[in-house]
Amino acid sequence: MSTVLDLLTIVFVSVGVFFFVAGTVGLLRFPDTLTRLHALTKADNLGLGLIVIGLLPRVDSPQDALKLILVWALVLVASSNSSQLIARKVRREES
Amino acid sequence: MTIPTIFGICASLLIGLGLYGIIIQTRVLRKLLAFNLVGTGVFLLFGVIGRRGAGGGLEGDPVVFGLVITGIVVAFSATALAVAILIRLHEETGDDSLVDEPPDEEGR
Amino acid sequence: MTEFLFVAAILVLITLTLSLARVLRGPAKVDRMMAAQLLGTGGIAILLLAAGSGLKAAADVALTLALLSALAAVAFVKSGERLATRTKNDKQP
Amino acid sequence: MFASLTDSGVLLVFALVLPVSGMLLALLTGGRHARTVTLLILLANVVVVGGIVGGIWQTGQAVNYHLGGWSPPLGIELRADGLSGAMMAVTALVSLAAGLYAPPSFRFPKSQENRESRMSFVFWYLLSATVAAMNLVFLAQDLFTLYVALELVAFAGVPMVALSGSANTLLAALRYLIFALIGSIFYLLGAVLLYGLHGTLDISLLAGLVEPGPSLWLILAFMTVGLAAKTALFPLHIWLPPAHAGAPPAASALLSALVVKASFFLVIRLWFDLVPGLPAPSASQVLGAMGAGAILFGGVLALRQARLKLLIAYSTIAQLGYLFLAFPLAFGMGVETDGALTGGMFQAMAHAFAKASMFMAAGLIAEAIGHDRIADLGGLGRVLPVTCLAFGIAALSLIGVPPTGGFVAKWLLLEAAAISGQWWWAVLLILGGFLAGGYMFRVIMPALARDVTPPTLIAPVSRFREAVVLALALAALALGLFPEAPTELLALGRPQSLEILSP
Amino acid sequence: MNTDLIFCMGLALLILGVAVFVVGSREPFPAVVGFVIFGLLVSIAWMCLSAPDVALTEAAIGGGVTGALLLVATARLGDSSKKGQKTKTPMGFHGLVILLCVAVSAGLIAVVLTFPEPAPTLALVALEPLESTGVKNPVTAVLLAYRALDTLLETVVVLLAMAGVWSLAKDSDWSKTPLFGYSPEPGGPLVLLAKVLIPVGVIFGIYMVWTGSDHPGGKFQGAAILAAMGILGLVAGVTSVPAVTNAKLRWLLVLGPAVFLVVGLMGFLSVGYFLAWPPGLSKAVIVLIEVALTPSLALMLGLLVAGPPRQLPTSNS
Repeated sequence: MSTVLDLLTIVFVSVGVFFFVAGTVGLLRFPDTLTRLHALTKADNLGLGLIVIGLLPRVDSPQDALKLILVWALVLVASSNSSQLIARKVRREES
Repeated sequence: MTIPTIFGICASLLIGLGLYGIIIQTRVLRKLLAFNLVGTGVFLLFGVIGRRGAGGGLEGDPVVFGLVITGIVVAFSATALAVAILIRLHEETGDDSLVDEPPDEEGR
Repeated sequence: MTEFLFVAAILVLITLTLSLARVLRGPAKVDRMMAAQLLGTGGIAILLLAAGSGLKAAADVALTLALLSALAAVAFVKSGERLATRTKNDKQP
Repeated sequence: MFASLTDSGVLLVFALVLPVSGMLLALLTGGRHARTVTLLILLANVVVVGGIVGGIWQTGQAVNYHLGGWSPPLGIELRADGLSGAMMAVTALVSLAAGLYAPPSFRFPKSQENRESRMSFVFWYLLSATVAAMNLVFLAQDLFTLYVALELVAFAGVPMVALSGSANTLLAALRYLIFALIGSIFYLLGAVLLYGLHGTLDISLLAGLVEPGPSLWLILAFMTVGLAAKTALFPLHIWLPPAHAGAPPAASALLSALVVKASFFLVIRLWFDLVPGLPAPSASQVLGAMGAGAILFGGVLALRQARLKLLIAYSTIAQLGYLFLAFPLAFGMGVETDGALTGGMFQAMAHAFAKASMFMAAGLIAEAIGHDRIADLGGLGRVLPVTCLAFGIAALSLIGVPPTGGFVAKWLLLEAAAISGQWWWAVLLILGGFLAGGYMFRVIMPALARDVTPPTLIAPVSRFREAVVLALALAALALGLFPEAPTELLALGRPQSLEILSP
Repeated sequence: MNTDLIFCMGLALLILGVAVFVVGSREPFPAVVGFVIFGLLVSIAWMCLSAPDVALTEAAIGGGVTGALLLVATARLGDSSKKGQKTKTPMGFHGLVILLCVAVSAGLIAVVLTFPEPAPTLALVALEPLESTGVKNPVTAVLLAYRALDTLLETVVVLLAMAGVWSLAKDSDWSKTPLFGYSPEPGGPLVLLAKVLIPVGVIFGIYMVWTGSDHPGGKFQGAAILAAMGILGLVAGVTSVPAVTNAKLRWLLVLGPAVFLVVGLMGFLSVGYFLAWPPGLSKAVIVLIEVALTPSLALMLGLLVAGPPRQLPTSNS
């Protein structure tokens, strides 16, 4: 049982880390601001989410699990909102 | 090499670097940033001392950690006060360096 | 297993170093801010990995960062900065 | 285990609790009440400090108190020896004088009943804060608590500098704040390293643990330089003149008389209590050289000022220089001479009274004739006799003319120079006296002149405020007329090593 | 070499790299962004040093609240300085400064490497009476029992700094309210964000205070989070601050320190010492002080950031 869960952790965390790498590469390589913004939101939302899922089997109380999910939810809300704010403002300034 | 040593060296370098920034930078905001680097360096150094003092089942010296928390709050208050003065000064003179204004001619 | 989580943390740390390059290079303010946001999420990820390896309090720190990184971004947007402006030193390389 | 409420150690607690509650009450009540509350608190503080000094005097020993019953190294100890007692007494009197002098400068808006104005609220609030901070500096025995105390002193002093809100004062306040912050963070760095070496922050415990060596010299250098920057010791003095000259007179008096003494007092604690006699004599010579630079530089610049308040501010730099002569005179030749410390403390006290009197007198002059240009003060003695008398007495003390407190201070320092055979400091002391005479007589001689038309008064001068100013000047005089009691007080409760050497 | 050691080394290097950038960057804005990142990395470093209480404080205050403060400050100060940049430091002076700073760092490293072994510590001394204080988090015991005076004075420091910020108002603005940043545009994603984040933040801040007596956390961390939520509300336009002359505001500010003082004075009656807690009731007293201090501290920290009271700007920026 524990080996299965460990394997789950390894797979999800690895893929999560991969998304972080991809997001960073996007941030570095993409040509303009709005595409970079796109890369960024993908990376942190997906990467962090996968890491959270990967870590869930390892927590020892439901409260701790709830906390992990809450962190993810907060990052999701905050980053999507602030990305939207940034994108709006950049568009308005560029036009 | 141990973890306290790594961060001890890191803190020492931060203090030197921050001191350089405080002296060299002409704009006050940059001086404040540099001051905060020195402050963080001092607190980290204290933390290293606290970590080295682990014992009795504690992972560090709680006295040190308590004092560092106090220090961080005090350093923040100082930064906020300085920023407030700086912004007010900027409103008055349009400048944000410590270069002298022409002195008051009239004595009050 | 703890070893694996540490390795993952090191990898995230490396991506943080790379995205730091975007903070350094800009060119626009918004690029720097976005890179900072990615760094924030990366830091949260590292703390969660630490929480997964048994350091329970790290989850609280991550939660604090998640709450406050939003504040920094909002303060930035609302502070009246012209986001798309490039900072001065980038115009004259 | 049970300390009764009549124990004089309890008074140490009240020396902190009173001014802090003064701050809270001023914030709560605001407006006119802030003034009433603060003045009552200042009066009560005089009584409490009197009780503490009485306690030290009667027992002949330091008074101490363990907060919460926790003893060091885990807890914090408050301790008042003779030095603390004397400085707290000076603080209590000067702050009360400032409080009595200030009200006409900080009027309330006439239209509304108890609505407060910015300047009045801030001044009264900061006055209580200054007293709380100074008392803490004199009482705390823990290096970290002292760090908090230093920050309190700075946060009370900086807004005082910027009270008028003009661009110049804002700049001066900002510069002062930055020096103060750097100073205290380097002081803290030293304290942190001491904890790393010895595992405690209590001064008396540390005194038994420190060992001479490169680590200790580095720590001492950090702490001393940090504190010197806050004391405006040459060459870290540039922030002081605009800051002290730009504040309202009552605030200038507090800044020059008290606030800069806080960090000086900690240097004394460091060199005389924490590492008595440990550093090489050459280290104390360096401190003395900086003091010498201050005396000469401050004196020469004071000679060249066109405005009275700036002249007084530059004179502060010079007078602070004397304080640091205590170090080479005490430790310079490898023998500890007790008179040097007493001389330094006398200088601190006499300067506090004289300088407070002088800044307030300058404030009265500026209010009465509308300016403070030194060139146009001719004949002032005839229109403002009491103010000019006070100014004159204070000036004599700063110059070091007998029988003033300033004279006793300089005499004790000269004596220490003679005993330890350091003639070069004696020469400097005399030279500094001539410089002070020069810049003070630039003001006094024209003011006494009979053949010029005196400036016209544009506003009447309050007799009561003149009396306050005169009382401060007389206090500086009294220190010189009755030097025995303060000398004895200063020696009480001191560490053993110094008591043995006293005659 | 262990992975945790490698991680710490990488983190230390990254911290130093960001610090070099903060000092060296030519423009203020990138330097401030660098500083926000610096705060984040340092709070991870505190976890490496096994100091979760400090990590929480650094995350809340060092990274978040200071970051917001400085970002808004750079925006208001603009990019260029009129006089600052013209003055060039002479080469000789520059060299001396570098020499000085290198000497400081080298001296410190030398002291760090020769720290005594075993390290002197108060950990054991602090642990012994921990039971009598009733709390399980030794850092809380330090802050509210052994060294309660420091904590009391620290709130006074914050209160004093806050009044210092207020004192910078123009005379005519004294009865106005502190404004942070610029007047917000109503509606939009920001209000939504504020409405989602603020309740979560408030609950988390309260949880932080509540858990602090036994686990990492406490009033400073909780108050900083609450203050941050207040600032967020201010920026989004969903909360507002009363005028600084408002009586209720003054009461709320004084409440925490006053309760601390009064309870401290009651120590005279119950145990015979100022700031001593009656045995058996220790934990209750500590919790009472923390609960009373939290709203006051949160308000003070928030007002420190919000700046002096000001007239609303009439023209839109």
